[in-house]
Amino acid sequence: MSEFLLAAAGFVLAMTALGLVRALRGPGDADRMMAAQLLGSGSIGALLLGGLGIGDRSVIDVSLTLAVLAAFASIAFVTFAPRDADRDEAP
Amino acid sequence: MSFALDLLTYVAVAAGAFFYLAGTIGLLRFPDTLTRLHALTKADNLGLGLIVLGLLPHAGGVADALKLVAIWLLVMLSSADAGQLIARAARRAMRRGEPPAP
Amino acid sequence: MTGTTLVGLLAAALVAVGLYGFLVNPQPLRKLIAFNLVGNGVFLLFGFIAERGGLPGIGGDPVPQALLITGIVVAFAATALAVTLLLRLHESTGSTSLADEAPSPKDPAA
Amino acid sequence: MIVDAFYAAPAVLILALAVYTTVVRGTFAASVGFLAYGLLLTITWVQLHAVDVALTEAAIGAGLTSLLLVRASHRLRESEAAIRAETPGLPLKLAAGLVAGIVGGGIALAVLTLPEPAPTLAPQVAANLAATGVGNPITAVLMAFRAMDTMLEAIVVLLALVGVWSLAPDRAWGGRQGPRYNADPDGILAFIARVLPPIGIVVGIYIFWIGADHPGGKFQGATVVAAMWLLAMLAGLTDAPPIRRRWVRALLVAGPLAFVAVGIVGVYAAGTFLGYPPDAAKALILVIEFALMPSLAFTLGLVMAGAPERPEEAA
Repeated sequence: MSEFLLAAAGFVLAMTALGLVRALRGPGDADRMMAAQLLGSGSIGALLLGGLGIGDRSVIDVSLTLAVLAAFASIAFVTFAPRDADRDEAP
Repeated sequence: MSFALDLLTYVAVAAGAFFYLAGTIGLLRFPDTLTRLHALTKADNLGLGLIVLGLLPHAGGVADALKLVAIWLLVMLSSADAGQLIARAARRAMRRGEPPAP
Repeated sequence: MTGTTLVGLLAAALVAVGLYGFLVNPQPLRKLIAFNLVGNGVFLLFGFIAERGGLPGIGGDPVPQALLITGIVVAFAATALAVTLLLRLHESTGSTSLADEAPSPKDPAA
Repeated sequence: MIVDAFYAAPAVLILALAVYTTVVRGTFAASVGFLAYGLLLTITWVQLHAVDVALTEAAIGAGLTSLLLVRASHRLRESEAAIRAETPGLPLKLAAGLVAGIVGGGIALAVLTLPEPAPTLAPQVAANLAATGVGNPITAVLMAFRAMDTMLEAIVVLLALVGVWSLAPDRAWGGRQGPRYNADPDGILAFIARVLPPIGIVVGIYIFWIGADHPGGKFQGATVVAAMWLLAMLAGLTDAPPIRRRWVRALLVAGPLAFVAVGIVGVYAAGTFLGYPPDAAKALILVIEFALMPSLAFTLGLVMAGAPERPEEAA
C-alpha cells in the first residue's frame, strides 16, 4: 500500500510538472498565475499521498496550512491595480 | 473489512490521479487562457477530492479525517475564487489589448 | 546513494544556481530571488545534516531543525525589508538600477 | 526503488524551477517560478523528516515571501526594460558560472564526504526533553535549550518592521502603511476575504496550539493569522493602523518584552538568563508563547504591508 501511495504521489507530481511547463510559458501573466494555482492543488495532493505513504501523519497539518494560503498569490496578483482590481465591467 | 478499505484507497486514489491527468491534458491542449483555466481549476479539485477520499482510511482517526476533508473544501474554495480572479485579470488584459508580457 | 543524499546534492546545486543569478542579473529584485535560492540551498544542506543525525524516535536532529526555523524567519524579515527598500528606491528615482551614476565632469575622479 | 523516485521527483523539479527563475527574462515570471519552487520545497522538507520546517516553509517561504515578490515585480515592471540593458556580457557570465560551479562543486563534494557516524545532539535533546514539559523536541529547543536564539529572532522581525517604517516619506511619517485597497464590496475578492479569515485564524491558532507536542508553533501559526489580516486589507475590508498610535507600538513590543522579562526572572529563579526552574518550565514557556504569538502575527502583517504611504487622516 505504501508503495502504491508513493507511486501515486510521483504521478501527481509528474502531471503537475507537465502542466507547469505549459503554464510558465505564458504568454500572459494570467497564464503564469495558473502555475501558482496548479502547484497549489498538485503539491497538496503529492504531499498528502507521499506523507501518508511514508507514514507521517503530520503532513496533514502542513497541507492544511498550504490549503489556507492557496488563494493568496492569486489575490495578490489581482490587487496590483487597486482601483479596478475587483470591479467587473458591464459585458 | 480491511480489504474493502484497501480497495477503496486503490480505486479512489487511482481515479484521483486520473483527474490530475485530465487537468494536465486540458492545460496542454486547450487553445486559450480561459479554457485552460477552466481545465485547471475544475479537474484538479475533483482529483484532490478523490485522493482525500482514498486516504481517509489511512488517517489516524476522526480528527485527522475531518482535517483531510477540510483541506479539500479549502482548496475548492480558494480555487474557485482564484479561478474567477485570474479570469477577470485575463479579460482585462485582453480588453486593453495588452501585448503578451515577455 | 540514498534519497536524502540527493537532497544534499540539490542543496549544492541551489547554492550554485543562486550564486550565478546573484552575480549575473542586474535587476535587484532578481538578485533578491537569487539570494533566497542560495539561502534555501544552505537551509537544505543544514536540513540534510540534521536528517543524518536522526534517532529512531526523533526524525532528525532537532537542534539544527529548530535553528532552521529561526533562519527561515530571519531570511523572510531581511527579504521583506529589502523589497520595501527597493520599492521606495523605485518610487523616488523611477529606476532600480544599482549601477554607479555616469561620472560627471566635476567629479575629480573622472 | 519507488521510494527513491519519490525523493528524486521533487528534487529534479525544484532544480529546474530554480534554473527557470534565474534565466527567465521577466521578473514577474521569475516570481511565480519562485512561488512554485517554494511549494515544492515543502515536500522536500517532509522527506527530510523535518515537518516543523516544512510548515515554516509552507507559511513563510511559499506564502509570504512569494507574495512579496509577486507584488513587487508587478510594481517594478515599467523600469524593467531599462535595467535589462545592464545585463553583463558573455565573459562575465562565464566567469560567474565558473565561480558558481566551483562553490557548488565544493559543497557537493562536502555532502558526499560527510563523516560517519553523523554528529548529533538528538540524544541530549531526547534525554532532557522531559525537563521542559514539552513534547515536541523542536519546540523544546526553540523555547528552552536555545531560547536566546528565539528571543533574538522575534526582535529581528521587529527591527525589520522598524526598518520598513523608516522608509516612509516625510508626509507619511507616522501614517498608514501601503496603499488603500478598494475592492468591490460585493465582489469575489471581498467574498473570500470574509469567508477565509475565520477559518484561517482557527487554523493558525490550531497550528500554534499543537506546537507543544506536534509539529507546529507560534511562528507558523502567527504567519497564517497575519496572512488572514493581510487578506482583509487587500480586499479593502480593513486598513493598516496609523503607526503613530501608542497601542500599535505596545502590541508590537509586548511579546518580546514578555520574553525578556521571563529571561530576567530566570536569573533569580534558576541562576541564569532564560533559565527555567524545572517545575515551572512548562508554565514559563507557555507565558512566552502566549505573549509572543499576537505580537508576532501583528509584526509579520505590518512587515508585509509595505512602507508608510499615507498620512493618518487620508482615507
